[in-house]
Amino acid sequence: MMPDMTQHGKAETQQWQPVENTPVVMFDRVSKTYGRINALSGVSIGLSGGVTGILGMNGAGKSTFFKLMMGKIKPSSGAIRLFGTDPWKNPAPYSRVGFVPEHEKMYDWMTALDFITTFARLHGMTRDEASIEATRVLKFVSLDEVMHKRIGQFSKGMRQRVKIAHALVNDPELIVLDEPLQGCDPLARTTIMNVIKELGAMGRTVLVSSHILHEIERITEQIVILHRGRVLALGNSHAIREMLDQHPHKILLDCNQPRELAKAIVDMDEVTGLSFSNPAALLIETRHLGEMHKKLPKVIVDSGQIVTGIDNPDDDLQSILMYLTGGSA
Amino acid sequence: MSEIKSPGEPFEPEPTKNETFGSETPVTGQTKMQAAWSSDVENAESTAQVASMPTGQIFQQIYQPWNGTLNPRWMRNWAILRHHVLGIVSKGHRPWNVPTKLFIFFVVIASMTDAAMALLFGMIGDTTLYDIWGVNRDNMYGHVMGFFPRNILWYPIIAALLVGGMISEDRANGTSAMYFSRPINRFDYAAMKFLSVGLILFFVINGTLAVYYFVDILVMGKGWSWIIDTFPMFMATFLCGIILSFTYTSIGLALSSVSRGRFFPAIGLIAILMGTKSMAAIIDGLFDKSVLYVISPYDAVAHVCQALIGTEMTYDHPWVWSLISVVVMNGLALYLLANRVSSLEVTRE
Amino acid sequence: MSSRMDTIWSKLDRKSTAIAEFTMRQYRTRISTWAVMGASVVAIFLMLLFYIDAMNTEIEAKDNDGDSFDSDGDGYPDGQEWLEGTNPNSPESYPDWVEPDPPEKWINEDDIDWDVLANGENYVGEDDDGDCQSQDTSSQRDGNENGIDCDIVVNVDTIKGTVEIDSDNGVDEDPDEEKYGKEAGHRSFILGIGKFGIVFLLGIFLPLFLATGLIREEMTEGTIHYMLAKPIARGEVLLYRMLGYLGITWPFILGLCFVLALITGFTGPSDGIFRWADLGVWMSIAWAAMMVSLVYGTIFCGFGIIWKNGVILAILFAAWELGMTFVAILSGGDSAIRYFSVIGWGMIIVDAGVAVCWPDNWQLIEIGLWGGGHGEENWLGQMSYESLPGAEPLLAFSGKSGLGVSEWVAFVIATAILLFQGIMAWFIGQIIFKGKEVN
Amino acid sequence: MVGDLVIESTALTKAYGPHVALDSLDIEIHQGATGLLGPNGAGKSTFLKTILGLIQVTSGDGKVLGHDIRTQGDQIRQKIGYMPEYDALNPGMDAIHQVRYSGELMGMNPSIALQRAHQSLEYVGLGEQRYRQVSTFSTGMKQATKLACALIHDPALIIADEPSNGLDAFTRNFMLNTLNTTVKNGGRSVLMASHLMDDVERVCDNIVLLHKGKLAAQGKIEDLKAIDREVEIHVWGSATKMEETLSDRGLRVRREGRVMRIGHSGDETYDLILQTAADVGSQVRRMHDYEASLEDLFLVIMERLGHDVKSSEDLLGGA
Repeated sequence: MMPDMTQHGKAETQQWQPVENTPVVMFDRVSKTYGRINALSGVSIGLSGGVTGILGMNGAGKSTFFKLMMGKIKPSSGAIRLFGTDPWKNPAPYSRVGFVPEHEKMYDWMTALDFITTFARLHGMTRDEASIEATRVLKFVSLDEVMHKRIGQFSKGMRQRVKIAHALVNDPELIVLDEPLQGCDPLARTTIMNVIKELGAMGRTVLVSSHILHEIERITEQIVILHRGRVLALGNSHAIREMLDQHPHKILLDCNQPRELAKAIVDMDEVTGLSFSNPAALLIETRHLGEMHKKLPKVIVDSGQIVTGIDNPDDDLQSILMYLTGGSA
Repeated sequence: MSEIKSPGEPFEPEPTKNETFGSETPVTGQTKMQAAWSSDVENAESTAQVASMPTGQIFQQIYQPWNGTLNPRWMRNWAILRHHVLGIVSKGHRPWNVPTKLFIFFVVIASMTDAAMALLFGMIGDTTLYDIWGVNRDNMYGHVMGFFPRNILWYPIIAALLVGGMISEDRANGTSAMYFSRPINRFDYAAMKFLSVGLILFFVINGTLAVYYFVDILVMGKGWSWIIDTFPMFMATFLCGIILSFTYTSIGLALSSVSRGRFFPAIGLIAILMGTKSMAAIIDGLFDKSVLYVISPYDAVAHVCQALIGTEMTYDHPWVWSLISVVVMNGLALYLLANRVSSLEVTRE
Repeated sequence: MSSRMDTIWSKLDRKSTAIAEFTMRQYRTRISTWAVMGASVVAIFLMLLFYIDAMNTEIEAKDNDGDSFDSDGDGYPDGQEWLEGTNPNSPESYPDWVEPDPPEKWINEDDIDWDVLANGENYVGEDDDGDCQSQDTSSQRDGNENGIDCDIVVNVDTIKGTVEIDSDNGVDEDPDEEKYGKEAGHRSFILGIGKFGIVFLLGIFLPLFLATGLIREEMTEGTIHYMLAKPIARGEVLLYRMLGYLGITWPFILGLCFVLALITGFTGPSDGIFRWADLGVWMSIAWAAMMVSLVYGTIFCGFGIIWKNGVILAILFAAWELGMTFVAILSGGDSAIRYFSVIGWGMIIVDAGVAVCWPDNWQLIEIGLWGGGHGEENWLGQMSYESLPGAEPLLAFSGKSGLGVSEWVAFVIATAILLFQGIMAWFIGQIIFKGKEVN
Repeated sequence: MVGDLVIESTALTKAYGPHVALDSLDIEIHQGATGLLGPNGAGKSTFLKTILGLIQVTSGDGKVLGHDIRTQGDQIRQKIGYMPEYDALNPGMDAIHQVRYSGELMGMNPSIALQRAHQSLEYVGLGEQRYRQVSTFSTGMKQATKLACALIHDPALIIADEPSNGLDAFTRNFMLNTLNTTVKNGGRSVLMASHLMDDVERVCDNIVLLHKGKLAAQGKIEDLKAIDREVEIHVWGSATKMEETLSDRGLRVRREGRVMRIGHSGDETYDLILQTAADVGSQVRRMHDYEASLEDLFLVIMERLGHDVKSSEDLLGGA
């Protein structure tokens, strides 16, 4: 199902010109305190293009980050720019933004079409334009067949998709999704993840937050990790892992005779340590994961051992988060 | 094997780590207790405890069974009643908000002005003033049913504050699930909520009435003949207090059961009590007809009480109409309450 | 029309109508809206039943001057004997040249002459039963000493709204209670239900239930995020939400007043089939209720924005307004403190409307209180008259537009001040809303 | 083993007017941990309410812990600990009193309830925080408090509705471990409704899958999983070339981004893959036998029932 994100039926006033070289979202040393509590401290981020996952534990500052970005709350210090404009007390940049709030509550009494049409009109569209646009976005999230049903009758997954559709109605440059997968069953989850991926593929800037790390892994590799109000890391998740050099990378090989295999591997320059975690596995520690992986297949094949599994036990988001936050799960 | 570790610092590998790899789990069991339950509130200065355990478990969790017997139904109901009523005076039970507690305290004190005045003038020996404030038929009636300020500013507002969140808060917080997923049926739930509100109102209205009456007996040294004379009157007034608390409670709880918020029931109760009263007053003033007072809960109860206590009737229509009206109003309210409570959800959908 | 105008209009049309329409639909889906409106309709129609009943019940005629009584028992009522010149207290003295009248003929026989009343100023009453003219001396016939026999001097000050009655003895001394009571009852019902029922109770309870949560409920439920993430200023959101609120309440108030006007207009006492003059009063009541509900709505909505328990502020405010309502109604419009309230200005609108549509209202009240001039002198030497039925309620619910200006000017000033209050409330509300951190 | 059954139902049906919420369910849930799965609106909530004895069934029979759900709702609820999906705590109360009250509502004496409340809060990992108001709690602490409320009277069966909903990685882990301990160490049964298949897999041995009020599948997770063996590899660099080469060498390859699944044909498959990687110059970051996860199982079963990812009318069908 290909998206139809053409400008068909758009209000003329809604045309936007992309500003060159300005990040879509820019946080410059932004802090937010509630009383004694630092919700966000000194966050500096510039984001544009592609899907970015915002990760962090409960209370890490993800919601505060989004609220600041959407002008819901005022930063205690620092500057926020959305398309180069300050969003606090200024709704102008929102004509280029689509926001999917975390809250479960929706207007249950409206039909999906009505809901999106009404809120499309707040973008300055006329009634007719709005309903054309609403139909288009509902089609994009595959809800066009049920758009005349009341939202109250929808399942959670469908409600999330209505929320996403409503955020897409103005053909936004930036799409912000706060916990879009929460409470959805796997079917709806997969569908929504596909929608998000498609949006990213279309060149929009998409920000997604989630608690569930492997879901983010399935959508994107570009992540921002927030912890206790600070940005811990930003960029490609694998690259981030590579940069964490103080932790030796681990490669786990499953084989019948690990000691035999170890003899072949121990000669490689990159290996910093070998251990036998169980009788049928060999754990390699290295500080140069890429190099190691490049050479490894050949070494294994040459050694004549049968390796039935290769794993990097600490090269996933969970480990990154664990290492960065100093916690463990 | 544990140490204190500041959470902001980057993770440092423990020297003991390689040992832990000797066991069957590939991933280390570095654990953090505080981090698991760190709340959104206190973050800055909190420290984390790091414990290292080979199995990867957070800490030794041991399930502790309990082999007691559970008490029967009436004990469960008693728990609900205690929860609500004791919440007014002590912590650890239903958290009534501070304005409500303060207001109840204020009304209890203010309601005893008549007792205090009677005491004062009785002690001084000023018989004229004592006759104004002392126990008699009209003063008894006035203690329970007096309109200003008791039944415009005090009792209805206590009722409104009490019923405000009584059922609607269970709806909003989802705590109704806590009741109905336990062996408590809806009848018991509604009945205990009703009793709780009714009991607090009863303590305020009839408690102060009793103080008023018995202070007079004890301090003024009234004889048995006086007591025998006035006791039926006191009992009639006491009954009136019960009817009044019952009526306010049933209307208020019915409103509380239909809404989600705390404020609709409170405003609704005040609007019903004051709105019907002022409507009837307009009609009485314009056309000299008192019959519309039967729709005003306060006036209907007041009329019945005038008949019961035997004070002068201030309404023209027969008091039986008011009695019927009281019965009908309470019936309707209780029906609504029962109906709505039976539709409370266990899972919030 | 320039294209600039075009864009402003079309922008307004898109955003404002979208939110206003949305708000109205939201109200329509809530049971509480219908419950509040239904309850007000039921309450008002219940009162209407009493009104209709009163209009269809005959008021017992009273013989104010006591001349239907046959004191001497000669078969002739005192009035007839008085007129014919015989001694009503002597059984021997009776007018045998005429047939004795039935006593009913001497009840309500000297009525107040209505049409002249409408003209205001000095009114010369007519001695319908001739008991004034039949008095012997000129000083007896001209008690008020204005040189005219058997008349009544009525001094009317339309701006101050004062009426003074100085009557000769025996003129208009036995008015028709039925006629007066119906008229006064009708008017006081309209004023009572209009001022207290519609302008105050409806005007404050509709906003209390409907407007307090207008923004606050969205904030607590989190649905406000949909609206605030759009390119629209928060002040505009507030304004258009208010428009939606007015779109529900104003038609309701107008409809209710229209139906009431129709029913009372046909039921009330009148020479024709419909009381056209009342329409103006109903219009001013509806207008006052609309303005008042606008101001209260904006204020309560603002309270809801300021604090999550804004209803408490709203109730405190409502208590103040309740007090001001009593002051404004019961003082008859003499107190200045009512200018520091919303309802006081609403009452001025109604009173100005009454002064325009029923210019004879104060004369009617005074005449009713005077009631034919019978009564006792109290220890201060002032007369306390027995008033006619309906006069006192009418007095209680009537007021003066005050301000020391004519009624039209008062109407305009009151409307302008209410509008100003509403705009200020919106202005402050939107400043607070703008600076509000929405979590 | 009949004595082993915690919940059993035969032809259990519940209809709301024309809408059939539960359609003749024959369910057997054994001692231990069981996952209750199903798309949104499949009838899970109705099923939970039915086994709590809170709603009258239209027809059919059911027994929970040996008690009839039609008549013995009170006895059932005394033996069950229910942890609701949404917030079910009074925000103004301290956790300890909240839990004690929930015990009192079960019929425990206040003093015993307080003692047990301390025990169960300790068990769910709330240390000193138990004296704090619930309103200051994070989602994880609230969930833990709810679990403590459910555990206070040591129920034979714990019903947890979405216990890990809204939790982050750490707290989720703890919650799942706690549930696990309750089953393994405490010997209690857990019935857990969840959308997160990983969580179900970690705690439960058995699942019951509902769909549109009908029983779609039930049994041991192991038995239900597909046996189609594949090797999954994560490839960095030259993925396209790798894919082509592998296909050329006669292997079945499915690819999604840098993840490839290769049909398993004996141990030489691994060798062949590594050989290919060495030839092409790709890095094999990960390689392991691919087991269908519960999520795949879910999707497969749904697909068999005629549901496709992204097909909207089917999603509505459940609502």
